[in-house]
Amino acid sequence: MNEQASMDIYAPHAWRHGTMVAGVRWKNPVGTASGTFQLAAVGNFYDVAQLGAVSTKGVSTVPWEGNPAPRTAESPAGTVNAVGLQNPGVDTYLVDELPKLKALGATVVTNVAGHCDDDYAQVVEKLADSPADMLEINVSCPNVSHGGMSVGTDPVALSHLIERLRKITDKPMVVKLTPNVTDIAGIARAAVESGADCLSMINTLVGMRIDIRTGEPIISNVTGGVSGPAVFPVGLACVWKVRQALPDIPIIGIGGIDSGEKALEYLYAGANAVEVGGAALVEPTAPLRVAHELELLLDARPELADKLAKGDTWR
Amino acid sequence: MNEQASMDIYAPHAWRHGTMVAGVRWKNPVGTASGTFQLAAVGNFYDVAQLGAVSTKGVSTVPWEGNPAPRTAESPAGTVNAVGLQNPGVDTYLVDELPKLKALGATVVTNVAGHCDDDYAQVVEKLADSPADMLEINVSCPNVSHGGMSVGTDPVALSHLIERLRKITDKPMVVKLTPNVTDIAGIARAAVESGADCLSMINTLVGMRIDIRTGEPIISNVTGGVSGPAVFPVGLACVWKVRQALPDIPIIGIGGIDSGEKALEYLYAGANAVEVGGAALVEPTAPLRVAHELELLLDARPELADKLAKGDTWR
Amino acid sequence: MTTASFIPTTAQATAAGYYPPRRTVEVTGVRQLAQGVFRLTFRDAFIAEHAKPAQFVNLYSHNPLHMSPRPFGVADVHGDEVAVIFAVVGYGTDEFSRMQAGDRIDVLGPLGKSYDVGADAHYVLVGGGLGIPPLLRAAQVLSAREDATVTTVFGYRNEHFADEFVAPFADRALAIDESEGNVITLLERIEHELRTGQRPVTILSCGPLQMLKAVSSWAANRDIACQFSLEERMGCGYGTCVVCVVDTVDGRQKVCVDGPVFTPEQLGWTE
Amino acid sequence: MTTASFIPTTAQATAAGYYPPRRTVEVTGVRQLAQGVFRLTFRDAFIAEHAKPAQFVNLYSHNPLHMSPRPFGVADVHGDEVAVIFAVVGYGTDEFSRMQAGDRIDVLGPLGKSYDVGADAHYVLVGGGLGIPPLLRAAQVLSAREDATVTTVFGYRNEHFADEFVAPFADRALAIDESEGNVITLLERIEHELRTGQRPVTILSCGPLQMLKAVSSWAANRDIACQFSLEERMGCGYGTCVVCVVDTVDGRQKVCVDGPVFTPEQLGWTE
Ligand SMILES: Cc1cc2nc3c(=O)[nH]c(=O)nc-3n(C[C@H](O)[C@H](O)[C@H](O)COP(=O)(O)OP(=O)(O)OC[C@H]3O[C@@H](n4cnc5c(N)ncnc54)[C@H](O)[C@@H]3O)c2cc1C
Ligand SMILES: Cc1cc2nc3c(=O)[nH]c(=O)nc-3n(C[C@H](O)[C@H](O)[C@H](O)COP(=O)(O)OP(=O)(O)OC[C@H]3O[C@@H](n4cnc5c(N)ncnc54)[C@H](O)[C@@H]3O)c2cc1C
Ligand SMILES: Cc1cc2nc3c(=O)[nH]c(=O)nc-3n(C[C@H](O)[C@H](O)[C@H](O)COP(=O)(O)O)c2cc1C
Ligand SMILES: Cc1cc2nc3c(=O)[nH]c(=O)nc-3n(C[C@H](O)[C@H](O)[C@H](O)COP(=O)(O)O)c2cc1C
Ligand code: FES
Ligand code: FES
Repeated sequence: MNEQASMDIYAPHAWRHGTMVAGVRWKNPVGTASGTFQLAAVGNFYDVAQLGAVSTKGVSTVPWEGNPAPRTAESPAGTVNAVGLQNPGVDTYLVDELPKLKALGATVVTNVAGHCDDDYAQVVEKLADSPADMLEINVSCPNVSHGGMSVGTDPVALSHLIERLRKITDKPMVVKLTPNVTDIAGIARAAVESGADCLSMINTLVGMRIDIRTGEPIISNVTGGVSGPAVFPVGLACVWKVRQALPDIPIIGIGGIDSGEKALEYLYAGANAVEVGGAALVEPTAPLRVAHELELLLDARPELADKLAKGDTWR
Repeated sequence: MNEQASMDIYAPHAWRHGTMVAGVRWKNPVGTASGTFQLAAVGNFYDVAQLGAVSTKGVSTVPWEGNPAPRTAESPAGTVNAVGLQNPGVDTYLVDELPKLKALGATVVTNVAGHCDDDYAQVVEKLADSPADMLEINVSCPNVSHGGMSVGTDPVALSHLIERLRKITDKPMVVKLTPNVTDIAGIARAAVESGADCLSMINTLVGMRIDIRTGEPIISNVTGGVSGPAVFPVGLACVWKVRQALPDIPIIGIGGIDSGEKALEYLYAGANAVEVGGAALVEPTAPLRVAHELELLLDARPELADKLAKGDTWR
Repeated sequence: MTTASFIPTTAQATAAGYYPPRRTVEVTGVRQLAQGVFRLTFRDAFIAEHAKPAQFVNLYSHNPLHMSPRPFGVADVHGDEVAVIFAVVGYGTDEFSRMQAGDRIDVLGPLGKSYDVGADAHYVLVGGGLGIPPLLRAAQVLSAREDATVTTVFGYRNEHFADEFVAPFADRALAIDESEGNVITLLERIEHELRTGQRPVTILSCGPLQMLKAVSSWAANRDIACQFSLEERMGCGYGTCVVCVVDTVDGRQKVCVDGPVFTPEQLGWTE
Repeated sequence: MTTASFIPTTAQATAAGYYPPRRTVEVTGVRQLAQGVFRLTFRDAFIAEHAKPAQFVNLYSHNPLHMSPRPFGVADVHGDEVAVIFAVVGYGTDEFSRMQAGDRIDVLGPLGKSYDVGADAHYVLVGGGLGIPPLLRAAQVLSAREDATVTTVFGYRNEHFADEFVAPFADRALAIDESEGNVITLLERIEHELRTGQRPVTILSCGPLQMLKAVSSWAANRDIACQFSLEERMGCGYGTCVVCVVDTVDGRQKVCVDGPVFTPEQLGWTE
């Protein structure tokens, strides 16, 4: 077989199928997933403004140093990571990453991390007047106000947090859900009823690896988050279940997406848009490739493309 | 590279490293996972009594017809299945599968399914005097006594069920945990405190696939259970967490095992034994291969092998 | 790392009285028969010797992301070479279509129950599209028999990809494509001969469900016995996972070991 | 199925002013150098032209179960061929060791920061085990310079797998194995010359952490400048995932883009 003609992803491109996500127009339905995108790194590989949106690394009130190394282990068709949300803090973000991204013309989803409710509130306050297009609240961080469990596992704690954040900002607020819960639809409902404009899912699954040469866990934090193709069917089921429970809430589908076909499955499950995470770690241009592949698939599905452009979803 | 010498797995074999699981001696630490083993099928491929144990397909009070086809979809490094626990019922099992397995010399873990607490109780009653070596209570079935959710997701409902079953039988009772919960250690504790002798984990993760040609779910039940290498790091983390919370309870590790190395990771995480599921669907002799591979790895780890033989665990 | 291989061989298995395991065999050729339709041959003496009509083999992708079995009816056998004929519909069939002689492929089988061809009869082999391959094997097996007459009735979408293979084995080979009609069109044409022939008629059929049902009802109205080979998504292909079910009058049965051959009576297709 | 490929080429990327993407290149040879140690060469003009000492490349397994990058220091460059030298320690290195000329492999790079070799100096390249390969590239680059003297100080466990490669590039090449001592043994032997030489001495080092710390303390006591190339498990290798951190006096930094080269001052290794 001959190799296929390689299309030029660097050429200026007029995207044919945009999507509306909680009132924000994305050029196309493909963004990057938080924690797998930093402009200083990805910007070397392609024009990041070509993406539907970029979700940036979780920012906290002050710089966080995260977990000690090693932070990563390979797992079948995926990886287990425990970065511990290392980031330079929201103040640096506001003068560095965010203005640069906006100057390039990117649609920016700013991911917010916190170890207690006050943390989240302080970060959101600082972001309220920023040029960020959307805020994405990562409620999977271990939370001290909540006994070390993440707020994203408890509908009551989550409502409390989201209500508080809702009062601080009018920006479209995405709540990013963890799949490590008994009833994701119940958590989703709590988020929406307390003011979320949009939901994104899934964050990583809890997992680990052991080095059989030593008998000890590979990553310093022992457990970490599983991402990559392995989690794809789990993310898809989460989106499906939440879409069934909440027909109207905008949803960003995440988890294991590495092709236009997989992105399309999320759209058919009821997502308005998707984000590519782990795939970009091993193939820097993966998100842009996925966006182009999806565009061809949407060309052949005008009904779906129309719905997305209007802010509607397949289900 | 030359192919490696193929050892004869059919030759009579004196296993060098047995394990004790809740007082029951397994010839080696490798069993089959429930739902992936039926004697009438697997018995054609090798002597099933060579395994540490066989966990048979979940049996219910009366025959269950399960879900309509299609019941399976492929997912990255795994599959999504929704059999719906089709089985011929416990009465047939007691005169067919079980006596045949015992006649062959197999150690049998009888997996029990139920749609309400009474179901479980009736099956366990019928099995109480049977030659089954262990009973494995699959608490992941959708349960009508519990509003359609499985009992395995609610510590209170679970305690109630296990206490009731404990009164019916003195057989070693394994409770098989689902990973689709917020706090598996809490569920584990509830099972142990209400009388479980042993825990097995994990059952499948909830997942799905969509056919992009139709936009519709591939399997009739929409969602199903993900198994295979993809779930390996998740199962391992569950065993680790439960072992940390409950240092003394015997644990059977399950999920994504397709090699001696992966089995060994579960033993290092604190399992007493393991079961091989999905791998056997695509390679009928996989469980026996894994048992042999693990034996060589244990030869090189006498300390671990000793602990297992005594009913202790690495952690 | 493990230093010994515990993946058994067919020779070891059969010597010990067991069924051959999943094994890696040599692809001896891949040929395109029509747009998107390929014939792949591989060398496996056990399958070649034992494959009965409607029995199938599992082929497996080399890509471990795509673990599930891909079942294909055995289409024909020459010496120790086995042929399957398939349409490219997804990942696995695309991969197989790109293979070349000398490549390796993993197989399991032969699997499933055969058509019952024990009787002295006029066998009418009614196949549609990619349901045709198992009927080729049926024709091949029956052609060796004195007591059987074979008529083949094949319906294609367009290209007649299998006619060349059945020609040597059929007493009479009919084929049609969508531009002209379907297998029922052909059955109508030979109805008179079927009624008046000396041997009792048995239809062996395989193809899309809609076609099978049409054949079933056509045959029922004429009191002709039928056997249908079905398809269903499979988890194992050898009877252990209960994933591949079809609804029968005796409840949900496994296509892989209770079938793939079922009678209209079993399926409750009798009107 | 998608009908066009959106995997870009190096030519497209560089024409547009971007860094080359992950790409598939040709393996030109694999040679065993010692028990468990291999040298693999591949053809990639971009890396060949741009790889500076201590920069590394990500290689990727063909097996999609093993997705993570495998980083290796560029060992040397000839024309458009790039060599890496590695020990077989796990899945990926085992796979790479079995490759042959003509096979394809996926690469990304060159990645990371280089040793600073801007100064007119006597460079002492101190390498241990599989820390030696990046120093080969350093010797190769420095050998082209008039203003640099190169002494190599290599410590092996047993077989001297890299001596043949460094010979053409070093003014003086010393090597030792565990039966005789370690790199400190060699440094002690040449200490006098280092002190009395005309050019200022800079140590470039790479190897096991324990060795680096020993070299650091040896050099600190003698006021010799050092640069260390570190290793850490990587998620991306190009700075986007913050997985590959090392503790520095300025906090946790990324080995892949802030390093792999760090000074003892940065690492707080100054006593
Ligand atoms: C008993 C039996 C005999 C068959 N004989 C033939 C034959 O001779 N020639 C032929 O072209 N096809 C045959 N099929 C159908 C063939 O198995 C599928 O077309 C093939 O598995 C598709 O694989 P894929 O990887 O290309 O598709 P993918 O969509 O990538 O496959 C994903 C999974 O779904 C399964 N799957 C997808 N479509 C089907 C289907 N229609 N039936 C069953 N499983 C499916 C695959 O086996 C695989 O497990 C037969 C099926 C059965 C059950
Ligand atoms: C900047 C840099 C340069 C390197 N240069 C060389 C070199 O020139 N020669 C050489 O032999 N080795 C080098 N290494 C180490 C080399 O990357 C690992 O030995 C290799 O990745 C192991 O891969 P594997 O698939 O065989 O092991 P596996 O255990 O199967 O790998 C699983 C995962 O863990 C990672 N991993 C395992 N061990 C290491 C390790 N020691 N360091 C980093 N990641 C690891 C792998 O990259 C992979 O992502 C370098 C490492 C770094 C960070
Ligand atoms: C290295 C790494 C870091 C991550 N950091 C964050 C983060 O800061 N905030 C967040 O909400 N999600 C974070 N995630 C989760 C991803 O955004 C995404 O939800 C998850 O990886 C599943 O998608 P994938 O399978 O495409 O990777 C991180 C994931 C990875 C792999
Ligand atoms: C087809 C299929 C059927 C299953 N049926 C049962 C069952 O009846 N009872 C049960 O407890 N677990 C059942 N399981 C779950 C497995 O026993 C096992 O817990 C799970 O598949 C994870 O292991 P694996 O990754 O090795 O497959 C089933 C799994 C599969 C794939
Ligand atoms: S496919 Fe497993 S029982 Fe039929
Ligand atoms: S490996 Fe990803 S930032 Fe270094």
